[in-house]
Amino acid sequence: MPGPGAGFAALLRRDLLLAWRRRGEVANPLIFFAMITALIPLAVGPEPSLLARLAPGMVWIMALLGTLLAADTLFREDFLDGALEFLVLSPQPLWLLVLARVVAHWLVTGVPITLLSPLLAALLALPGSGLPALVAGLGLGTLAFSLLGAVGGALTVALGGGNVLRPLLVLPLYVPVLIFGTAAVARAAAGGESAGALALLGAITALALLVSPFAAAAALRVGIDG
Amino acid sequence: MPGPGAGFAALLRRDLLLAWRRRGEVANPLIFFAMITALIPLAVGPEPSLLARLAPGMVWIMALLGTLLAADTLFREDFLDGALEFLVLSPQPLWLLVLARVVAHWLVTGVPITLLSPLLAALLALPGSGLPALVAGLGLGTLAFSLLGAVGGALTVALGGGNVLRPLLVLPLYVPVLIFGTAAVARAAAGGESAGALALLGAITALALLVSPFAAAAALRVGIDG
Amino acid sequence: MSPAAPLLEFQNLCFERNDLPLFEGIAGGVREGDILQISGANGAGKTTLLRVLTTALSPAAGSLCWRGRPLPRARTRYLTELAFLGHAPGLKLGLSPRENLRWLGGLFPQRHGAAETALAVLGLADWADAPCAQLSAGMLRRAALARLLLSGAALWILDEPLAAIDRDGVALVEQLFRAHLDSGGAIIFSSHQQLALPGVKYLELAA
Amino acid sequence: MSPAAPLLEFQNLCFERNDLPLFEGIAGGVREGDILQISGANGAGKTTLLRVLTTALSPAAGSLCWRGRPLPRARTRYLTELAFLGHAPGLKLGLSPRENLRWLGGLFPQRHGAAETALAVLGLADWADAPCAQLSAGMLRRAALARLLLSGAALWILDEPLAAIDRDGVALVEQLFRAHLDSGGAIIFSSHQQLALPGVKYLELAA
Amino acid sequence: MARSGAFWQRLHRWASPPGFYRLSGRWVPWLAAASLALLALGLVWGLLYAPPDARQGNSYRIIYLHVPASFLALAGYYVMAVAGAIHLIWRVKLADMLMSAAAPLGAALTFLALFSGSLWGKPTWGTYWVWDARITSMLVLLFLYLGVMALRQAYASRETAGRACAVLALVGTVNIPIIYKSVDWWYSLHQPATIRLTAAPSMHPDMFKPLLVMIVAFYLFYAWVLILNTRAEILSRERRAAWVRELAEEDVT
Ligand code: HEM
Ligand SMILES: Nc1ncnc2c1ncn2[C@@H]1O[C@H](COP(=O)(O)OP(=O)(O)OP(=O)(O)O)[C@@H](O)[C@H]1O
Ligand SMILES: Nc1ncnc2c1ncn2[C@@H]1O[C@H](COP(=O)(O)OP(=O)(O)OP(=O)(O)O)[C@@H](O)[C@H]1O
Ligand SMILES: [Mg+2]
Ligand SMILES: [Mg+2]
Repeated sequence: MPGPGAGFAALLRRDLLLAWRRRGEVANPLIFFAMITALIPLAVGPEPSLLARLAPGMVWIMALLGTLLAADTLFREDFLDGALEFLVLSPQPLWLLVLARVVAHWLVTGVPITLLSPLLAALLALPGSGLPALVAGLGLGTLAFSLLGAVGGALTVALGGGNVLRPLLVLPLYVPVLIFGTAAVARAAAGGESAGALALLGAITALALLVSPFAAAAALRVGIDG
Repeated sequence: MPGPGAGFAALLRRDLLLAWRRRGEVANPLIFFAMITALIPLAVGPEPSLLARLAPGMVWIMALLGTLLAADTLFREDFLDGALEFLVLSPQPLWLLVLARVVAHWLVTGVPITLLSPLLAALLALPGSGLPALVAGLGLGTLAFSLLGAVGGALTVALGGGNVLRPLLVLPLYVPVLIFGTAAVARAAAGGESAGALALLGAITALALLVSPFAAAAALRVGIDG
Repeated sequence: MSPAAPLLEFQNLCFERNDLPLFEGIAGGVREGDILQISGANGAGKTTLLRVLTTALSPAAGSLCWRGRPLPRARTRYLTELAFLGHAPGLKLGLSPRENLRWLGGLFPQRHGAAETALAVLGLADWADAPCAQLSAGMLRRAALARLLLSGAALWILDEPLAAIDRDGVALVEQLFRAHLDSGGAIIFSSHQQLALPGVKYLELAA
Repeated sequence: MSPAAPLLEFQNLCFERNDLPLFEGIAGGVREGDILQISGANGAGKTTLLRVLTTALSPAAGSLCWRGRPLPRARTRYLTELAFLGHAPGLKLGLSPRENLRWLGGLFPQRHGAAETALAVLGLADWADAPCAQLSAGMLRRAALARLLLSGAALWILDEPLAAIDRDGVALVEQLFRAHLDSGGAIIFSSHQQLALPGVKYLELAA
Repeated sequence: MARSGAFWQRLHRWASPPGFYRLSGRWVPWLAAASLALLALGLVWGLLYAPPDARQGNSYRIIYLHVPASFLALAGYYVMAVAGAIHLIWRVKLADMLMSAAAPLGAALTFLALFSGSLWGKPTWGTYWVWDARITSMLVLLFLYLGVMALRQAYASRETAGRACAVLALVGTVNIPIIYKSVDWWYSLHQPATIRLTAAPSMHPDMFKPLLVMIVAFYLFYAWVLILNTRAEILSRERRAAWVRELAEEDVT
């Protein structure tokens, strides 16, 4: 029987392949973020000094929205086409399979925006000194977003959408990520020290990594009953 | 046979009922919208004068992102469960049915965002004189977003995911709405005259109302084949 | 609209995928009281042909006539007299069967106030107000079939109407078919099963 | 693991929805070479029972044993020897049949390198690399069945394996079943059709 | 009546892929020669003989690429959209082939305009990028092109892809003038202190004449490459048709 690594690898491969098929080009997500960035000056005006102050927050918010709303459907499709049943009935540990889904999701949404963020920040006139903190923070933060989003997605599959309180359970977890993430960039851009904020961000991500796969797996076992 | 009004009403009713059953998912973007706006001062600093300058643009960008990402499901679900085939094969004019879907989408996403916007703008220290222009502009603008989003949704309905392709098709079309919308608020907040910008915004929305249902209907007839 | 003209008539139909014909030269038709079964192996093109007949897909060549009038022009008239049921039932899972029949009633001509009886005939009386997500596969299919009873359509085009239906259900469907044919309707359907109905004509698609 | 113990044995199974029992006191089992058909009307609970047997759902009462060991504990062992196929085929429509078999092979024990032959046996040799979205309903079902050939599972649990399958396909499935039973496997399945196989046992669920 | 019948017949033959392929085969050498000659003339004239600019020195010479590319980027979109409309309404396959050939070409020209412009920006503005009205609207145009290309690529069936792209291109056409107008309006509203694109006063004739030559050369070049692209598209789509096989055999022997 295949080892647990095999299940993880197979699922990761599958999701990346699907993402590749669907987007046609890997370039599409990049164009998407570039385009939204281009809309920001149209909305707030083209002055570089103003854009620079806004840049960290905007890039972070875009990253958050991009990951979050995609995460709502993280398990929905697998549920509808029956593939979720295979995940739950696999002899492999379910949390590991959930982790594979999350990592794939992060590679497809979080990583491209992290890699692209220096360019976007430059278009928004963010001072160069803020870039390392932006990239490091987004790398960690988008992973945390994907992990937390998986819990939300699993709950959606499980409990249906009728409960308005449910998003309120998951959303507050995003807030600390956003706060520390933007704080790190803003400080670094102002020439200050960002290591503290990044360390806290890392701690949150580590915690999410520990808790989310198990929480999501438990929700999924409940959820396949519909 | 039921008149065209009957088809419009039946579809609108159906979508509102479905949204009500899933109110948790519908509320999700809205709660987000509010939470993120509350976080903006954290990201850019609490100076009221700066916030007031950013407020119109920020609220508009949030509204844009909220509607855009929700538009993903505009025709997708109907496609997967076979209901889209019923719409296309109805003797009722397809553009009218498309319009019903769009209006339902707007009532569920655009209208709540519009109603919530004064609160958010107040949080961002927007002068009270800008509020009427903000509400009026968002009301018109989110309708235009939904209309244009429908064209993108119809073109990508059979393509699976479509998460990234659709915004690419639609965002360029959003540009004029964004420009006139933010301009109206910025002028009104500065004590100026916003009627001109709002009139242009209204004209664009009217044009979208004229063109989009037909374009989306044509796209659906094409797109239903995959 | 001569009374002698068949309801639906199609000639020389050809459908292409990526410039390769899936089927060619298909001809046939139904008159009032006629029932036509499309048969063929998996992947032969039954679903595709039925969708061409409903006008959801356009053929690469060939012609369709409804009551003697060529189809792209008589389309609205045709659609008011057509009831179609595809592989996917087209019901919203978040709504109950009754609610689903209601919104479909806004889109298609439907007799009034009969939803109750239609659902009861199909054995769903107790489930009329449960969300469709809670129905079993066969019950969902039955709910989709209930629409046929409500519609006054002259022509039914059905893609595998018997899928997931139990044995009593098959007998019930046969009875519904017979009633529809007796009242002057016509049926075109695809199925891998044989119906116990007299006078079924066949159109065999080669794979 | 006594050699005499049946593969799967279940006793006194009861499943409740909203505190109302859907079925009660269900008992049965399969030994090597056994085939058990669950029958019953639409909504009788066949799908639910099969999902209880796979451990996807937990029964309100009753016990399950795999090779003589009680099930919640022997679950991992059981799942490595089980191949399940539900109403929905569980294949990703964006991937080809071959790619689908590949990712499933990472999750379940699978014989190596046989994907090619398995797809060919089910008549999908030409479609091994086309996206599943382009397959017809029956071809998709056949692709899902191909997984059974690849798995070395002792027990197959199948929910309506014949849905959408054409007549040649039914004969093919019967042949596959026979080969599996002959090699010491067991099968539990639900269907509204009758299989031409000797020694099928029945478990009838009352509606 | 008879004459117009003959006209339609001719048009029909013309608009059929093999007809167009044969006919355009005769134009290609002429177009190639004319556009290459004019390009060479304009470049040598503009880069070597035109006088340097009083304020910008030699850096202004990038205008000889930048301005023609900008012109054709916009014109190219309309070529694409009109082809799309013809395909959608009359179902002329050739129009779809033309459309799918026009999209990457237009996107490339738009990119060239953006790229040359931002290269020019460095010596004149001191930065590669500012949020200027014209630049922004050019960027939006690039996104419109990329959208059409991505949509075509996303569909498995060519037939469907062609009609979907035509719908998108047409919606884009309605929007382009609005986008341009609104972006101009946005720019005049915010009035930032950056340099205006049109700051250069009317040009000296010695600078202007080579520019005119370059513009004409770019139009010819565009037509040439568009026809080449279309011919390649025709061959790839009709590769199974008898006339293409005959053509291939002729080539082999
Ligand atoms: C990325 C940057 C740039 C873009 C996207 C861009 C775009 C354009 C476009 C679209 C046109 C054609 C205008 C029309 O058809 O009316 C144009 C013309 C022109 N551009 Fe640029 N441009 C850029 C940078 C620059 C720079 C840095 C300069 C020099 C300071 C410049 C100078 C000109 C001039 C002189 C013309 C022709 C004059 C006219 O017709 O108005 N451009 N540009
Ligand atoms: N969207 C599509 N793109 C490309 N090919 C398709 C598409 N849909 C169907 N096909 C192909 O067209 C052929 C006919 O499919 P169709 O669904 O009409 O078959 P069918 O006779 O209904 O089969 P079944 O009995 O399995 O339902 C198949 O070979 C299938 O692979
Ligand atoms: N998620 C659910 N929530 C509530 N009730 C459900 C749910 N799923 C199924 N049921 C109910 O349980 C009963 C049994 O359903 P099940 O799907 O097991 O039937 P089945 O025997 O497989 O029927 P079919 O022959 O139609 O496939 C049905 O009455 C159905 O309405
Ligand atoms: Mg079929
Ligand atoms: Mg069932």
